[in-house]
Amino acid sequence: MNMIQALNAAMDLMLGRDPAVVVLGQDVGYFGGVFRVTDGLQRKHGQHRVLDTPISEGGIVAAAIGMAVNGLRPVAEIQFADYIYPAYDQIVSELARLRYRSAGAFAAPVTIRTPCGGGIRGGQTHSQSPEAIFAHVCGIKVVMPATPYDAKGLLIAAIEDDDPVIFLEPKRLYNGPFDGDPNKPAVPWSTHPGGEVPDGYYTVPIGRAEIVRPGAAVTIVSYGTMVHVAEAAARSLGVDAEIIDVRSIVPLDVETLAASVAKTGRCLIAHEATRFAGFGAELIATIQERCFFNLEAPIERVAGWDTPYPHAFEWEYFPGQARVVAALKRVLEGR
Amino acid sequence: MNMIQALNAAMDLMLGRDPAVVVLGQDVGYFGGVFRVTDGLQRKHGQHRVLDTPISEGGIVAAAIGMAVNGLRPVAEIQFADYIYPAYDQIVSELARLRYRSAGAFAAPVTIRTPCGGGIRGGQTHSQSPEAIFAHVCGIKVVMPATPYDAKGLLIAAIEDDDPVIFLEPKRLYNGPFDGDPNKPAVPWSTHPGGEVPDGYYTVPIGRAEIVRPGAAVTIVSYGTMVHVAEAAARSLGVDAEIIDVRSIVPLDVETLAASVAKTGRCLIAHEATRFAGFGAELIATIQERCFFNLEAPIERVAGWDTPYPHAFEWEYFPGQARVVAALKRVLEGR
Amino acid sequence: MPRRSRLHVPRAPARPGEAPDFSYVRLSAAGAVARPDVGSPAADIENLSVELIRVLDDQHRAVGAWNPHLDVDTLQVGLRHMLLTRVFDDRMVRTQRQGKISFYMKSTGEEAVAVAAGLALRPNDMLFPSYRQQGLQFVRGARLVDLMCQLLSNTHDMCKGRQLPVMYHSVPGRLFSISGNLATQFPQAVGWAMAAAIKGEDDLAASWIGEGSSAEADFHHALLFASVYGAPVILNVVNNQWAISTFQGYAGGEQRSFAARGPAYGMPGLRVDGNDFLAVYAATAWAAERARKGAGATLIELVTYRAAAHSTSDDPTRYRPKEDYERWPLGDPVERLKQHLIAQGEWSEQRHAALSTELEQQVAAAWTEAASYGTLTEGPRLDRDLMFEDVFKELPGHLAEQREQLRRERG
Amino acid sequence: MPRRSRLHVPRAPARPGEAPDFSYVRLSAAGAVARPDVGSPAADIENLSVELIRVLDDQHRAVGAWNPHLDVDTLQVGLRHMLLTRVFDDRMVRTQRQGKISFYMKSTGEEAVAVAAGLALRPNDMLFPSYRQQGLQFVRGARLVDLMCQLLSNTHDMCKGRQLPVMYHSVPGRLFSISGNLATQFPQAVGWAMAAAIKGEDDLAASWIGEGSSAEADFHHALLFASVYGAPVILNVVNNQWAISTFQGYAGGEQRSFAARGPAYGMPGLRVDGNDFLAVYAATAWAAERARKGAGATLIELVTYRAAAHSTSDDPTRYRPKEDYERWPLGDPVERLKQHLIAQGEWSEQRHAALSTELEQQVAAAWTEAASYGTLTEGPRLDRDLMFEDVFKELPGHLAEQREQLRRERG
Ligand SMILES: Cc1ncc(C[n+]2csc(CCOP(=O)(O)OP(=O)(O)O)c2C)c(N)n1
Ligand SMILES: Cc1ncc(C[n+]2csc(CCOP(=O)(O)OP(=O)(O)O)c2C)c(N)n1
Ligand SMILES: [Mg+2]
Ligand SMILES: [Mg+2]
Repeated sequence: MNMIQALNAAMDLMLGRDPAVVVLGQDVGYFGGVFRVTDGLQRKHGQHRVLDTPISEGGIVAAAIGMAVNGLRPVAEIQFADYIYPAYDQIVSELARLRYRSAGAFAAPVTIRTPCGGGIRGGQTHSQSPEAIFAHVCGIKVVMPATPYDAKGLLIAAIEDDDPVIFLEPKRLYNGPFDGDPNKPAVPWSTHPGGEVPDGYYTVPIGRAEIVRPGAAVTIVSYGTMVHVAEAAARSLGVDAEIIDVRSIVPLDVETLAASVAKTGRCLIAHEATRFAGFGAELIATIQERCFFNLEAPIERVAGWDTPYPHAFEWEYFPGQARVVAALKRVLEGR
Repeated sequence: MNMIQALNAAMDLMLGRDPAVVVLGQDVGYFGGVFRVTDGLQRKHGQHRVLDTPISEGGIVAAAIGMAVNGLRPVAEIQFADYIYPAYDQIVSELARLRYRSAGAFAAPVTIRTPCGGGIRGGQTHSQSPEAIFAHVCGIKVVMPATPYDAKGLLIAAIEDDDPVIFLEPKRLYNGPFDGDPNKPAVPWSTHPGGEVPDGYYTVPIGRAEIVRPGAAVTIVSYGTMVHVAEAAARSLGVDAEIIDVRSIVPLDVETLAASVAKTGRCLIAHEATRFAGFGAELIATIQERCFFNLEAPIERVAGWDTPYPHAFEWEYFPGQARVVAALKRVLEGR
Repeated sequence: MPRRSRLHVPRAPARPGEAPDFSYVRLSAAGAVARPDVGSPAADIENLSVELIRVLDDQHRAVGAWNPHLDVDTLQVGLRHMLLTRVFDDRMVRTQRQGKISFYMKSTGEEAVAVAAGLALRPNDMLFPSYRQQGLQFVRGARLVDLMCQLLSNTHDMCKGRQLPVMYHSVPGRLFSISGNLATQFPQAVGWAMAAAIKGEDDLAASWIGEGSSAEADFHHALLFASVYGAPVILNVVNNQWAISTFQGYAGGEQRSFAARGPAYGMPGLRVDGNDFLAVYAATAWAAERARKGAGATLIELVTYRAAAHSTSDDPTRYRPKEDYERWPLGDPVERLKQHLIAQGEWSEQRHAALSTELEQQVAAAWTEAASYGTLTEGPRLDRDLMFEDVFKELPGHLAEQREQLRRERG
Repeated sequence: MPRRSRLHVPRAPARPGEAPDFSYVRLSAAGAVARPDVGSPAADIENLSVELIRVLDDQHRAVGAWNPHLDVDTLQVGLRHMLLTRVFDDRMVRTQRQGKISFYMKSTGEEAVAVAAGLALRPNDMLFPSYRQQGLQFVRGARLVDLMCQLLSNTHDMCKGRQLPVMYHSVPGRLFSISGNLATQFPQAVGWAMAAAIKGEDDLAASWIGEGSSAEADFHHALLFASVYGAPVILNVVNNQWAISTFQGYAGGEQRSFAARGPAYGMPGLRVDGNDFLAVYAATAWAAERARKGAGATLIELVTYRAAAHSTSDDPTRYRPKEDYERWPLGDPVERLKQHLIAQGEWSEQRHAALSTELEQQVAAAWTEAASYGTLTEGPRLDRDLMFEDVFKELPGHLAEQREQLRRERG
């Protein structure tokens, strides 16, 4: 099953299990979403459970908050993460703070799904990875799956979670794992263990990282598309890297990260988002606080350059294997 | 001169020097601003240079962008940094990217002034420090002065800058330096060298940190109100700290920071903003990348707790001297 | 600049030192506006967004088609809530001046907006107020002590010390948590109403924002979503002429009424005398009936005047004539309802004075109790561990650590 | 769910497999709508936001008060630009299908909206288009090769490879940089116009957004600021009935015209036949004259139809009847202007065919040149160092370092 189908299955299942679940967003209803993630859901569950909306991200999130306060569990889609900013105020000032400011009297269990990341020739407005600007906001959880298995399990967990969740979908992984090389033929999810998705209900708990590959020489901390790039890079370099998929950006599974770096003594962070003040900075800050005396080399970051995502330079911009390999070498040599 | 007067003087001077400068924002015109920062400017420069606006942060920034494209140099006030989020899309998607996406054909030299930080019993919606969510966005400069002298010089530099600048004003410093102790009587700026503000034109360059106090034992990196808290804490502990006021968050003066930490081998970051994925994380990440082999202890952060700013617990929340002292001790002992 | 600016700059009708001028307020005579069927298409009743719905005339009689024909009991209850609002507001500003609370916002002159609307709705209807409808709290049965404890951020504070004063909420009272961010509740109310419709329930939502706040994006989101989905919601714009120092012309009120935005989005817009208890009641009841019938949302503009300062941090003499309110053409809502009852022989100056005294005593007694639970500066204090709770439903690891750290570092 | 949902859900008039149905489009006869003085108060001319301003009648004659009485030259220039738009669009979609460019968006069926408005404005007026007014580029003298190089992100790309195809700009053409974020340019155009007014200059701004995009907050910001400051700006909503798969009812068009929002904010709203070159020209000229006279902004709704797919990533047969456009009651803008000229004896099918061929050859020749400067996959490529420039005016240290790092790590 690919990631689109896995996400679709999660919503289908939750719409069926819980009458409070509703799905809303631009083009998600009749059409089934520009990436087909909600395909067939309106036909099956009806126009009053799967709603097309105006092109108004702020309005969508605000309405979802109101619905949640009235007992529903809205799953709102923002068509691209690049278009989530008009909803930023409702997310930061309202969704994230409602439980706190009302001392628990009110809460809004809203899930906001949105495709993120580059690699699909989307240019600067269809490629962004805005996790850091949500990670800094207290009161919302932020997750990003790297496989169809995690996508389904995490989305069910997000919908069931009583706190709001920003659910970031690395769109380059929708149809298959991607190792960062755009010239190789695309690989379908059927070739990857993460593409095995059980029928029916299961959850992947929010707040737990996954050790994708155990290793001893260096820890690579990553999430989303970059997990696969990192795996390929480590493989090509033949290094015994421990590769961790963060999965849950908030809350962060610090224990898993710290235990790994304490063991390996070396650490590399890899994400697609721009580097400066990106989430990689928090990972470094936390890990050096916890593992300073274990560290044998500075922690490095491989990340998007500090520029918008440029259409023509997609593959110079995308932090591909070559850059991961170069950084890995530095981390292994201790500069 | 206090910081309010210094900021007022900068705008007054620029309105006088450059007919392209306009000031706009909620209550900034007839009334002179809720903090009186624009007091008298409309009377002196006229209703068409100093504009009251609707309560619409998104509209204010959008209009400022359009004005700037048409040759003006707008200085927009957002009444509190806590209310900047409705303008986030225009700032991130438009203001920050216009020059890049048009390959330099268009640009918008807009300055956005906004009071930030806590310590005035403002509760969660009048106390926020959102610098990190702007620092992560490529294409905008972000500055924060800690003295009236820097406030005037940096604001003139911001208005003259051909790139957009987010100008954050630590409102607790408006009327005097503040060392973090709310029980001590307030001290006016006339008692502080940073309160000496020259008449007339001068600039403080954007992109340069300032060594507020040279020292050898430890580097404290801070900005805004926390610079003064850090100074007091170091003094009370009797430690020979080198205290650096970052001043310019973007671009960051990495050389000054790295040179200091290379010398002292120890570093503490202090900011008011919430800790997780805050700007302190970037400071740590950068410094450990540059100074790893000089570091004798993990870099620590003293920051706001990862909660909204709670009205009743202002002084438990505010990262005051006691917390800076505790962290300094840890950093000095190497844990 | 090469030439003279052609920018239009709205002008406040009068600034300090000038004579008050309310000639810009378009009035209708009491009883003059027709009351259409609640099912009327929005396009057929656009006049309601231009005229001014009024019931109480200058002789304090209730006249015209909008007269809600309320029984004396309801009128007296309304008067009591309005007077309580005023007494409470006055007293709380005094406590603020004494340094006992950090901040306060009065609703003086606007009491009818909240109280009459509150009484016209059903208890199950969900209310999304701004910070200036404290009357709704009284209508929905809030205890004075509870409100005061919120203002004091003390050990009995419903918000556990986390919010500025006046940012109340009530689950049993179906009063949504008030936000410091303007207008955000407006589209949330629409979402709540959409959910009620999806669930097939009869309850509706109502929300209030200031005319200044209608400039925010969320005003547009609210009207649009309410219109598209025919949501059972009442969207109230309280046009009290001022947004801090900024005159309503800066929110677009110079060109057109705020009510007129309703028809543009396909819903009725009612322009109502907000100082006329009966008119506010009648308009709200009309909109509620319409919503419950499935005919969707209504926008109501309540024309009123912010008689007091914006908040305890504000000094209105800096930006408007001192005697402005005395010349306000729609009078005082408490006084007008009082005179209406007197005119009917159901009230008297004596009874009014007695009620005033009774309410003052009530408020004073409540204050004594509330202050005993702690103030910002004295008495018992909230457990600071509460600072870390409710960020998430369950305390995550990093917040548990920070709680410990605070204990360690601050003793 | 306990009961039946009472939520109203807008319904597209026809979905695949159903017969096209345009009975919802409210029409006026050509020439039927009066043309008021450009100085008329907005409140007096609200009818313009409900009726449909049309000039070309079924016999291809120009009739009524809105007839702009254009000379044959202007009409022929307009036809040429429209036809060029169509030829260019068709060809670019073919190149996209061949994998030469990554993405494209046609404006088929909407050519008059851009071309007629562009011609009605002065060269100094500043234009803030969305991605679907390529006609403005032609009117303002863009070279085909330059547009194509942008589409190709090649070495001559005006955007230096940084933008998706169709996100053009032109400083000499006074065409603002097109944004991928919907509606953001609408209030920016207002700010530009405010600056023109502040500077005492006569130039005005015009902007275009889709009807779907009018749901964004920036629509509200634009109307509000334009109204408050009387900004010299023309705000155009291109109602082409669809926003990707979503019918215009979801943007509020089910209840009321988009033009009707204008009067609500205190400015005229004109509802115009967007496929009628003469009507678009006349309405734009009217609004421009009004703005230049100092009477402020106008909202224009252009009623048209998106004849093609949303973009090359879209397949409209999934959500609307295949033959929808054939039944569209306002016909085809190119065909209608062509027949108007033919009816006057100033054009013929032969001349039209010849023009078509000429334009196709022009486009083909331009393509050959443009492709010689590189495509996404072949030929010369932009210097990747450009990736780091223009983030700021001067390259800051950290970007200089990153540029070096890229050189080191990628050779
Ligand atoms: C988003 C946002 N912007 C600005 C403010 C600051 N502010 C608080 S109240 C106020 C005036 C509101 O005026 P109005 O909406 O008319 O309500 P009123 O105070 O008259 O009841 C302003 C600007 C805020 N709280 N939130
Ligand atoms: C802020 C934002 N949200 C969503 C999108 C995705 N998107 C691109 S075009 C489009 C439809 C726009 O429809 P409309 O405004 O009617 O213009 P049309 O395409 O019909 O010309 C959408 C939803 C976007 N580009 N920006
Ligand atoms: Mg007001
Ligand atoms: Mg459209």
